[in-house]
Order: sequence, then structure tokens, then C-alpha cells
Amino acid sequence: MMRNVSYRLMRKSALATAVLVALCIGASHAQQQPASAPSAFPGAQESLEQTVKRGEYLAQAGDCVACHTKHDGQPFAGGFPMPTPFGTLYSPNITPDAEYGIGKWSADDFYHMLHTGHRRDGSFIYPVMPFPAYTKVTRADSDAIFMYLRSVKPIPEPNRENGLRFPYDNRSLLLGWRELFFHEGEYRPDSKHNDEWNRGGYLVEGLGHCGTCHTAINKLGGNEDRKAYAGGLIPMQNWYAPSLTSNKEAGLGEWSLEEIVEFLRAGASQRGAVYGPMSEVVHNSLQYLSDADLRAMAVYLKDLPSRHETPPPGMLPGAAQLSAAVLAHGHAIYKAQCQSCHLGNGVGQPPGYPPLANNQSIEMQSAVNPIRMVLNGGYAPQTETNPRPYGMPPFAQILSDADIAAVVTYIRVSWGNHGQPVTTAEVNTLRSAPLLD
Amino acid sequence: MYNVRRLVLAHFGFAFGAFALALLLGEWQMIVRSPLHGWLDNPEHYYRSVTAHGTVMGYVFPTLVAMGFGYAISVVTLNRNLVGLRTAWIAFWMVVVGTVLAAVIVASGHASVLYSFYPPLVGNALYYIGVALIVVGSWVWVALLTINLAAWRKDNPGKKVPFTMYANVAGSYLWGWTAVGVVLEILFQILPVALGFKTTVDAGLARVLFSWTLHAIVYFWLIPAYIAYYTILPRAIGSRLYSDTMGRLAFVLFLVFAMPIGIHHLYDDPMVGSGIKMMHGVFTAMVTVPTLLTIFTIAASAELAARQRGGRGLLGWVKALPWENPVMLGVAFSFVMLGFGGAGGLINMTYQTDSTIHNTQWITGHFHLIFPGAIVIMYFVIVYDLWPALAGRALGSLALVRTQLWLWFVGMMILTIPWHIAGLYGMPRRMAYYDYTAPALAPDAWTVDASVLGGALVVISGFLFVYILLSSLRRERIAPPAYRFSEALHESPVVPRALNGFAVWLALMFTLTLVNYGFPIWELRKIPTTSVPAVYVGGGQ
Amino acid sequence: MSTPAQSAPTSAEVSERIETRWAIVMFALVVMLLAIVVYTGVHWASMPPSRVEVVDANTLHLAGEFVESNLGTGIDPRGNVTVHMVAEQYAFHPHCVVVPDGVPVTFRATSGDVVHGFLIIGTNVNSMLVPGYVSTFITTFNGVGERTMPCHEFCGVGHAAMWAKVKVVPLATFEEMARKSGRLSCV
Amino acid sequence: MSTACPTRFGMSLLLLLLAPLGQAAEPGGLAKPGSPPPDTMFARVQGCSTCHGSMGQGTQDDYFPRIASKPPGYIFNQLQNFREGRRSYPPMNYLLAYLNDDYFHEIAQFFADQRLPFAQPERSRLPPAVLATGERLVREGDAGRQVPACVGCHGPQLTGINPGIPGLIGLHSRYISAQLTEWRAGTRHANSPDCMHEVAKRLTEEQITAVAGWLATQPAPAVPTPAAPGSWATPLPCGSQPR
Amino acid sequence: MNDNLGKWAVLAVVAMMLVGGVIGFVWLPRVVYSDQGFFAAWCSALGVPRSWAAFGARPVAKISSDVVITHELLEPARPADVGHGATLALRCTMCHGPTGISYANSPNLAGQYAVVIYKQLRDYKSGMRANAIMSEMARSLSDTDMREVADYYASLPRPAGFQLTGAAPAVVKWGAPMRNIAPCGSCHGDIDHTLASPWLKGEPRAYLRAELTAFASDQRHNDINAQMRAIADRMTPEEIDQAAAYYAGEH
Repeated sequence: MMRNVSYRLMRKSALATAVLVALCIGASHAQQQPASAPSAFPGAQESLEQTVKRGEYLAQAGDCVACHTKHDGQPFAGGFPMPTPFGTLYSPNITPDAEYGIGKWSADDFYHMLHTGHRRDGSFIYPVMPFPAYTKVTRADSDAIFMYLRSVKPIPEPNRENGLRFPYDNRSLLLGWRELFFHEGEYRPDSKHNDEWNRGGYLVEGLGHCGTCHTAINKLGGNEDRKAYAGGLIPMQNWYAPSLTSNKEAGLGEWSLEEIVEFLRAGASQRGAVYGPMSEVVHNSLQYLSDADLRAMAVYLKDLPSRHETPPPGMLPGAAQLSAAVLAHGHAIYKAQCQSCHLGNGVGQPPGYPPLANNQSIEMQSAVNPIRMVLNGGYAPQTETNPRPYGMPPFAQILSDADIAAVVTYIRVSWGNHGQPVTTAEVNTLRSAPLLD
Repeated sequence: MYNVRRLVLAHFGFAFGAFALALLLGEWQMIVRSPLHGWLDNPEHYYRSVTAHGTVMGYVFPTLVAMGFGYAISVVTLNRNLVGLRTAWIAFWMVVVGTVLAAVIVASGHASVLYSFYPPLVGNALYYIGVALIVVGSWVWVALLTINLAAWRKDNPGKKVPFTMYANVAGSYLWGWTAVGVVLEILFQILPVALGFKTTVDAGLARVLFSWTLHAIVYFWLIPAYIAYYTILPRAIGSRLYSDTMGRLAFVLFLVFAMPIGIHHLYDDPMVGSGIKMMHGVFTAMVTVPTLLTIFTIAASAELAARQRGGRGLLGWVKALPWENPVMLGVAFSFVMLGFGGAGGLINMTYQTDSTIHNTQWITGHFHLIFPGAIVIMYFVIVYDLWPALAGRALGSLALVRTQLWLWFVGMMILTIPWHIAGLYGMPRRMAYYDYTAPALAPDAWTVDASVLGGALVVISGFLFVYILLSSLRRERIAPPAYRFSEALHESPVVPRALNGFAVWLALMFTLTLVNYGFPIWELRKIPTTSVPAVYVGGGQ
Repeated sequence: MSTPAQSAPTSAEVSERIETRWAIVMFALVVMLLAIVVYTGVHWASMPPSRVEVVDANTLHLAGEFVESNLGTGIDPRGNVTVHMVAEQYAFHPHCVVVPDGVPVTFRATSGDVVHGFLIIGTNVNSMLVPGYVSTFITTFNGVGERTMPCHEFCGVGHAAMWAKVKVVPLATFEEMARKSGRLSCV
Repeated sequence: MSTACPTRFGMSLLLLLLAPLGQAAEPGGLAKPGSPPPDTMFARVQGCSTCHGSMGQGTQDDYFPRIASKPPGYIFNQLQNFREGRRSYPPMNYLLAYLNDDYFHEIAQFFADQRLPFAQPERSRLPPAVLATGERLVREGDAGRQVPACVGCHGPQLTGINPGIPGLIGLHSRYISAQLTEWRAGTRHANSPDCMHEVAKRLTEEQITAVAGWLATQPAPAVPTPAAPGSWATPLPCGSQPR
Repeated sequence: MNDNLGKWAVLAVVAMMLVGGVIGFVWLPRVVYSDQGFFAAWCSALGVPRSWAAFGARPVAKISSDVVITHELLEPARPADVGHGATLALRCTMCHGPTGISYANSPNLAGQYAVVIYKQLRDYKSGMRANAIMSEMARSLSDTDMREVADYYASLPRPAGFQLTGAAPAVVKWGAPMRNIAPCGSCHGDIDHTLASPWLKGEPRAYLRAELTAFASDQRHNDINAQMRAIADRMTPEEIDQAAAYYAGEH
């Protein structure tokens, strides 16, 4: 029955959509809904095909497929395991299957879920679903994404029970979490900035849900606004999401707009290549975004206020470890293993072999990423603009903790890099970090 | 009762509270291992229960009764307030805390090692710490009695120490020294492992140390009962203690001989030499002496009473005894059970005969006849006798009291005699379940059923006891009568010096311990290979 | 027995006399007990396992007389029938032993972990098995048949399931079996 | 406090040591990006080098397989299997996660085209009898257990056949037995019909040891490259090899 | 009775000691240790350890495992072990799964006791336990490698949310006393756990059945003092299957 409703909806023209938007504005979000909202975004007047197309585009921007598809599974059929400190969750099936998917959903249901983080039965959604970001999505975009999801192949794939430990298996406990970390409400353009900036903000804060990783996640599993985009360690995955603020040392302060756009679109740039979880984001999501949108995101990111993310002096690993012997050792390893690609002075051969000198990934306070790059290697994601990516081999099986600590330390302090030395212990713990999330 | 009324009440209250719970566990154990009940889905629960039952009945209950009774004796016989009342309360709370600690750990299944510990099995450290606390608390009691006696001596130079107090202090010294063995075992063998400083235990040495405590502890349990024989019965039946000197002798002989005989529990163990075993055997034979002395003295003073009441004939006087008097009844039951138990004991102490029943259900039968049988029934008598003075209330119907004692006696007999028989069939003790369907074992089945019945009677009796005391509290207050113990028939102003002090006997006690335990302990300590990895229990949780 | 006291001194004497008699009876009892022990000790040479022998409980399986292939019944160099057993939570190895009827059998047993008990129902074989020590016990079985052999000391939560069997066979049969293989067991 | 001294000492050493390096880099300290890397497949597959050798010739490691001059179809299938999780080896699954088939074809072709001398075969510790069993299985199979001879598919020279059936030369016994065990357990899959699964299921533990042991001792034939498609008929249908 | 009582008592006790001593250390030893000289017999009576000549060491036909299980066998895992273990364990992932949870009916190793894994690796290497792939894999592992792999797997979380289904079968909760079969749970974790006994919950049914059968048939014999062989060969095929199914959660 719901199906019919939504099909009728689909048959209706954009006008109907607009009316519907208006309705639900009246319904709930009058005060939040900026007057200029519809006009600020594309798609006020479009055909069903266009809506679905736009929905697909937005779904890519939101990278829905990443979590709602398991490795050997059908797109959007769910079942993807998401390990958390509280237990493992499994993403649900969001294909239009009537029994297990969203076949019985209405556009309202979908928007309500995206916007308020409630399941259709009214219970709370676990915040592994980035609804604190998706709540910013406009009704129009939500509907478009819904239309698109309704258009994909329905898969009768049953949803898997979450494996959460007591007491986390009780959804109502999320109330506290929501009070602390969830602020419901669509994105509200900032009149002090132009449309491009606001479009970027809408994508970064909303569908892009960049903050989910790039804002430190605290013990309670929430992002704190005061640390927004200042970077943080991604729990379980053990990769460090670098700062995106305009901070000079750690953030994007020194990046040009072009470099950022190129990095997001191609996955490799003069500044460095993407790796770890970001490969997935570029591969499934960012590479499909329009130049305009990527540029808008870049503009917004460049403008993020610095959170002066320099670690308090006390926190620095003791420079005492930085002995000449270690550096000599590191230098030797570098010559044997790294130099052929990254060159003696660490300038690399970008975009294929990224530079190591003056590279935040190398210098940043957390040494997790450089260590893991050496341990696990990695290929940049294959994208339209980078169809034959270069790759770095894993060294875990041929280099000892001491070797890796030495060479990473060497890289972090050479060629004007001012990173901190790393310890063999750090290297060692990262050996057991999971390779596949 | 001077300044110890509430103290003694507290001791008895907690003691019998714990006792009642442990009683239920005991009966539950009987039921689950009997043919009347299917096999336990988790056998661990059975051993958990056995551990709790044994810990409470072996360490907590008798210790508290002896302590409470001891304080009462001190103030009554020395006729003065207890010195160090506050300390006494601290000691009491140490025992309580220790008990609760141990109980919680055992209940949570982290120390199902039975109250005899059985290293290299090792449970949670807190259990052993709890037990150690109990012992330490009781040591404070030992010290307090000494102090009070000394204080009295100071004020009454050269006077004869009242018989009851003498026996009382003798008992406390016996415990003070005999507890050392188990404390050594806990401190130097088990705790270091339980706390993880060490991972190996010498099971042989541990067993020797435990045997140091294991037998004499029974005499510690026994002493209050014996005191009651000597000093409550004669008064209660309107007689007098037959011979002061004999009585004192009996107690000091316990002091001397109770200790150096523990290894008769290890006759069948491979780590003690036969010569040592023989020495312990010899002294085990000696320890029958004080018991026989007691039987004689008590029988004599009973006869005395009977004949004064017109009893005639060689044994006819027995009929003339005041059987309606619960004390009389209790003592009689106690003697009967002591008699059976003692007879069984002779079999255990002779190591050729021991080997047919060692560690079988027979042993369970034996010590249940002695302790819960002969001894605990006297604890009842003691409490009944002290109650008016303690609670300021008269007891309710004596008929009820007698019923309780009868139930206890009959229950105990039905409980323990079949156990002895099962033992002769070769039924091992401490089995969570037992395959009665096996042709070889089927004949044993009835014995366990019978014991379940006996156990039930015992439980009823135990709760009846509690009920009698509690119900008396609803009666109107009476002025607590001045409590007194019986005096000797021939109240000579002096006794042999040796029997007015403890020096000689303590000296003998230490020497004999040294002679009988010194070598085995020293020898076993220096063998390295016999330390084996601890087996930690409670991994199931 | 005595008539109750009329006047203290006489009664005191009386009681003292009685007490002395009684004392004599008592000591007679004690001496008798000892006599039994000594007599059986000397004339049946029946003593509990009293040779203290130590062994490393951790390495029983590596070498020495308790290594796996030595467990079971065998004829030792002197021609004595010897049974070697290891007790471990919660089983005896071997869990079924063959012994001949009517001739002395020496049991050599020890524990690989905790304290176990070693009892052959209906015989005087009864010994503790303490890890680190070897228990030796000599006995003679009278009458063929099967005897049960429980562990009679609490050895952990599996204790109740720790039972073994002893199969007593006629001497001839036993010798026949022994000729076939070195170590016997009815496993 | 006590660490202050060594710290300062360490720092000064560091400066001393960095001085030359600093010159090696830009005087300003900030190095300007270098020129792009060579636009070759060789440069692109260096991600494989630490385990399979810079050109797939294999390494000293006692486990990782040589991939040079294996049939391109075979290599492609494996790349795909790893990406799709049909084969589980985290480092491989991780490296290939975000690469696409068109690129896999290029990579496969690159390694297939490499012609490099084979390393010395390993010396087996297995008793000759076992090796003999292994050889028999390879050459004749085991009719009793319906195990076809390896040579039936992998070729008389064990060089494999284009495009889908790999050669069995130059592999470590550990690698071979691991793969056979996986085939048998069904943790390694191939396009159905999954013939290796069928075969491995019929092998006993001992046979796996024997085959792996013997194969690992075999030197490369004169012509170590896979035979042309259709050089011989495979005894049973395999999804990875068009018949 | 008089004031000499003390003296008399002491004398009496000394006398008893002498009697006991003479009987225990002189008389009885002459009988019981007739095979020994006077002083030797005296020492025996005292309990000085000595070995009974007749029962010397015998030739060792075969041993089950050369591992000696003690608590010191594996110190608590140092982080370094876990890390190196993780890298070494990469090649175990094909059968034992990337997170130590097998999809191949190989045992799950996630959260298994380190001692257990270490002992099996040692036995594979020494050939006491045979397996086509494991023998190969363990061959080149050094003792340190084995400890590290063991520590790594021990550090992984056990399968999340795994539940045993149904009531435990008799053999798991009671064993079979008259066949000297102890309850599986008394060593393997349901009721209690003993050193070096593997944790069985969630292990694949096929694996458990296969191993029990192998023990029963003596194909597998690396269990110290035949502990598992003795039990397995007394278990009926049904019991073996029930136990396997139960621990696999398929009961």
C-alpha cells in the first residue's frame, strides 16, 4: 500500500514534491527551515528520472553503499559488520525489498529516519548511522535519495541481529547520547557566506558526514563540536583521520583549492595520495561528485577555523629516544627500501609516489598513519582521473618493529619535517590493527 | 551477667544463625547425592555447598560458641567484669567479617576447594583471607582469657583457679596453638599462590601442616562440651563434680595429647615416614585417656546424684536420674554418640584397620557422630542453660526442649550409622553424584536414602532450637538469675601446683609438637621437586 | 561401684581408690590398642605406604617409570607383579587394570596434578596419591572378579566421575596374557 | 631531571645528523614536489614487490608464491578473488580492495609476460618413499580415490596452460599444501565448476604432504611458460578454464 | 596426687616418646624395611626420601608430547608478542579466519588460551601431532614465534554473541562415572577450566568430532598421559557427536 503511495508520488511532478516539502515544513520544521532553502539547492523543477538521477548522485555523496553493502554482498542489501567498542553492529538492508528492505517505507518515513535518527518503529538508531550529519539533509534531497533507493534492485536479504554487549543492546539508552551529541535540524545556510561556501558546508556537514571521522570520537562514542574537524583516531579501524581545519601544521592551511579538489576527485595529488578508509570514500563517493560540489567542499574546508591542533608539549614522546643510532638505522632502511620511489630527499614522485617531505600525513602528531603505511602498504583507489594507481608494498613481514620505528622516525624528522619520533611499541601495537573494516 | 551479656549473645546469635544456614546446605547435599534426586546439572554447586557447610560448621560455628561461652565462664567464675571488652567486640567483628568474606567468595563459586583446602587446588585469595581473619579473631579471644586470668591472679595471689576457668583457658591454649598449623599453610603455602606471587605448592607439606590443625581442632570443639559435662550437668542434676583434680587432669591431657597426633589423618599418605606415623599413633592412643577420665568422672557424679535421689543397685540408679531435665537428657545422648564415635575412632586410629575405611563415607559418619552429634548437642545444652541469664527470659516448655534434643539425637543416629555402613561398602565421601544404577554400587543406595531422612530430622531439630530461643524472647523479662557452675565434691583449697597453672603442660605441648611435627615439616620443606603447579578453581565462570 | 560419701575424708579416700583403679583400666586399654598396632605391624608386616619417594609430577610423561608406555600391569625385573598408574583430573591411567589372583601385587601410583585418592573397594588397598610423591602399596587379591576403584579424595569438580576398575583374573590366565604383551591393561 | 641531559645530547646529535640531510633537501627546508613517476606497469606493481619480488619472480620467503609467467587469466582470477573475498589473505584483500577489473587485466598481463629464471627448487626433508607417492599422484593420480593426475590439467611439464590453469613449478611446499588444504576446506574458491575443490576433497592428509613435498622439489623445465590454450584436454571441467 | 605431678607427667610423656620411638624407628622398620640396613631403615621410618631400588626407570617406548605444562610456560602476553604474533598469523588467516574465527571447520583461535595454542604448535613442530598443513606451517616457527602467535590469538575477542543452544548433553555435564568419563565441562570451561585445556565453545562441530574420533582411535596422541585418548575411547559415537554439536552451538 505504501508502495502505491510512493509510486503515485513518483508519478507526480516536482510541483507535488514542492507541495509535500511545504507540507512537512508546516508539519514540523517551520522554525528551522530557512526561507531560501528550496532555491538554494538544485532540483526544484525536475522529472522523475532527474530526481532518481539526483538521488543516485546524493546517495553517492552520502556514501550509503559503503556501509549498506557487505564485501561479497549485493549493493544496499546490508549485513556489513561494523565493529565498535560496544560490540558489532550489522547494517540493515535498504533495497526496496518489501520484507527486509525499505519496500514498505514512505518518503516521510525515510526523511523522518534520516532527520531524527528514529527507526520506523520509533526506536532510536545507533549513531553508527551518521544521522547527526544526515539530519542536515533537506527534504527535497532526502526524497530524491529515497526515490533512487526505491529504484535499485530489491534483494530479499534478511537483516542480521546486532551483536552488542549488555547494556548497549538497549536502544533506549541512546537517549543520553542523543542529548549530548545530536542536534536535529536541516542545514541552515550562513548568510555571511556565498552560495558556494554554503553548498560546501551542506555537503561536508550533511551527506559527506566528514566530521564522523575527522572529528575526534570521545569515550562515549560522540563527536565534540569544540574539536570539530581537528582530526582524531578512528576507533577499531586504528587509522588517524587528519585535521581538515585551516591549521597550518596539521590542517589544510597550506593546501590550494586545486590540490584539495584533485585529492578528493583522483585520490592522488601533488600533496599525497589517499589511503586507509579514505580510499573507500574516494572510490565509492567523492570521485563521482561534480567539480562544482568538490570545489564548494574545498572552499568550506579551507575556511574551517583552526583548533590549534598542536599537541601540548607534555604529551610529546620523549625526544630522548631520538638517538643518532636510531636515525642512522632509519636512514639505512630508507635507502634500502624507500629511496627508489620516494627519492633521497623525500620529495617523492607525485602523484604516484607521494612526497614525504612537508607532508602532514607524515608529520602529524599521531604517527599511526605513517606507521601503518609502512606496515601495510596500500594502493590509491582507482578513479576516473587516476585509472592506473601506483601502490606501496607492505613491509610488516620483512621489517622488524625497530626497523619500522627507525625509518618512520627518520622520515618524520628529515628534510625539514618536524614530526615526533615513534617507538617500537607503537609500531608493534599497530601490527594487530585490522586490515579490513 | 556482668558486662558480657550482649557480647555473648552476639556470639551465640551469629554462631547459630550461620549454623542454621549451613544445616540446610548439609541436608541439600544429602538429597542431591541420594537416589531421590537426579544428578546435579552443575556438580560444582555441590562442592560449593560442601565448602560453605564445612567452613561454617568447622571454623565459624564452634569457634564463636567457644568464644562466647569462654567469655561467660571468665566473668562468672572469676566473678568480675571482662577486661578488654572493646577488644572482644573487635575480635567478634573480625570473625563476622571473615565469615561474610569467605561466604561471599564461596557462594560465587570462586573457592570450591572444600574447607580442608586441598592444595594444589587453589581458589580465590579472599576466601583464605576470610578464614585467616576468623582464626586471628579467635586468637584475640585466647589472649583475652589469659589476660583476665592473670588479672584475677594478681588480685587473688595463691588462690586456686576456679576449675571451670582452668578448663576454659586450657581449651583456649589448645586452640591457639593448634590453629597455627592451618595459618602456616594459608600464609606460606596457599595465599602466595592465590595472590599470584608463586605458582607452585607442595601438596604434601600442605597436608602435614593441615593435619597439625585437623585433629586438635576437634578437641577445641569438644572442650565446651566437656566443660558442660563437668560443670553444668552436676549442678543441673543437683550433684557435684566428682573430682576436681581428675577434671583438671583431663583438660591438661587434652592440651598435651591433642596436638601431636594429627598425622593419623595421613596414615595412607606417601610423604610421611612410618616411624612418624607410629609416634602419632601412640599419642593418639593416649588421647583416649582424658575422654575415659571424663566418662568416669561424669558417670560417677551422675551416680552420686542418682543415689541421693534414692537410686539403688549396680545400674539401677540410672533410672533414678532426673531424665526430665534437658541437661541430663542432652548429656546422656551426647555420651551415647561419643561412645559410638569413640569406638569408630579406635578403628580409625589403628592404621591397619584404618586402611579399610580411610576417606570413605565412614569418616563422614565418624566425625558427624562426634561433632554435630556428641558436641553440638552439648552446645544446645549450654545455650539452654545460659539462656535465662543471657536473655533475661525463661525458656518455654521443657517438653519442646526435650523433643528438640530427641530429634537431634535420633536424626544424628539415622544420619550417621548408614554412613558408617556405606563406608564399609567402600563408598567414597564428597561425591556430587553417584551412579546407583551400577551393579557394584546399587547396594549402597539405601544408606544414602536413610541419611536423607536422618538429615531431615536434624534440620527440623536445628530449627526447633532456634524457634525455642526466639519464642522465649516474646515472654516477659525476668531478673536474670545469678549463673553458677558446679563445684567439686571434695573442695580441697589447693590442687597440685601443676594443675593450677599451665607451664608444664604448655611446655609438653610444644615439645611434643616439635618432636612429632618438626622433622616431617623440616624434611618436606627442603625437597624442591615436590612443589607442583597450582590448579586454580573457578575457571568456569 | 562406690556408695555415696558419708564423711568427706573417707569418701575422698574412696574416690581416690576408685580413681586409681579406673586409671589402671584406662592404661590397660591404651596399651592394648598399641599392642594391636604393633602386632599387626610386625607379624603381617602391614604398614601404610610409608616409603617416601619423590617424583617430578610435571615430567611424568617424559621419562621414568610413569611414562605412558609403562602404565598398566607388568612383571618387574624381580618377577613381581607391579601395577603402574597415574591419576589425573579426572581419570586413572589406565582406567582398567588386570591383576592376578592370589599372588602379591605391588601398586606404584602417583598424581600428575592434584591430590587424588586410591581405593579398591573390598580390599585393604587405600592410599592417597599426592603430586610429587609415589605411593607404593602391596596387596594380594583373593578371588577373581571385577573391583571398582573410585578416587576417594576431592580432586576438583569432576571428582564424582573419577572411577577405575580392577579386573582380577586367575594366575594362569594372567601369565598367559603377560606372555603376549609386556604391559597389561583391560582398556 | 636526569633525562634532561641525555635529551639535550640526543637533540644535538640529531641536529648534527640532520645538517647534511637538510642540505640534501631544499635550503628552505621545504622540499618542492618531485617529478611524476615513470609511466610504466613495472613502476605501478611495486606494491607487490616485497612478497612476490619486483617482477613477480618470488622472494626468499618460504611461503609467498612466484607469480611471474603464470597464465594471465589465472592471475586475473586470483586478483578478483582476493578483492571479492573469495580468497582470504588480509594483505591482499586490503591492497586490491579499490582497484577495478580493467586494471587487474593489465597487472595480470604484466606478470604473465615476465620471463625470469626460476630459483633453485627446495630440498625436501620428506623420506623418499613419501616423495615417490607424491610423484605418482602427480603423474598418475589415485584411481582408487578418483584423484586425477595433476599433469592432466597442469600439463606434462607442470607449466600450466593459458589462460586459466597455473603452473606448479617454483612454488614452496608450504604454499602448495596450504592451498590444497584451503581448496579442500572450501575457503579458496574458483569459478564453478570448482574443479580444484573437487580434487582436493578427495586427497588425504598424507597425499597432500606428499604432492606438495614432491612438487616443491621440481626444477623448471626447459620451457617453463604455460602451454597454448587447448594443448590438451583437461580431464574434468573447470570454471576458470574454457574448454 | 601431689606437687610432683608435673615431674611425673613429664617423665611419663618422655617414656611414651621412647616407647613410640623404639617401636616406630627400631622395631617395625626391621620388619617393614628388612631389605635395608639399620640406618637406612631408620631413615625410611623417618621419611627421608629414597627410591625403591626395584622400580628403576624403564625404557621409554613412546611419549605423547614433550611439552611440560607449567604456569610459567607462557608469561602473561607482552604487547610485543601480540604484535609480532599478528604479523606471523597473517598466513594462518586462510583457514583460521582474519579474526581467528574459522570459516573452514578449522578451530577458532580467537580468544583461545595461549598455552593451548602454544602446546599444539610445539607438538606439530615436533611431529607429536600430525596434520598436512599445520606440520608444514609449524616447521619453521621458532619457539618465540609460537609464543607470539599464541599470545596474538589469545588476545583476540571470542566470537561475539555466540550462544550455546539447548541443554548440555549428559556427557558434558556429568560424564559417565562408571566409564571414568569426566564431564567435558569440568575441564573445558562450562563448569571449570584446567590449565592447557582448550576453550571449546563455538568450535566447529566437524572439527570437534574429528579430533575426538582421532583421539579415540589413537590417530591423535599428543595428549599428556593419554588424558583425552582415555576419555574419547570410552565415549560412544553418539556421545562424541552430542558433545561436538553442543559446543558448536548446533545442539
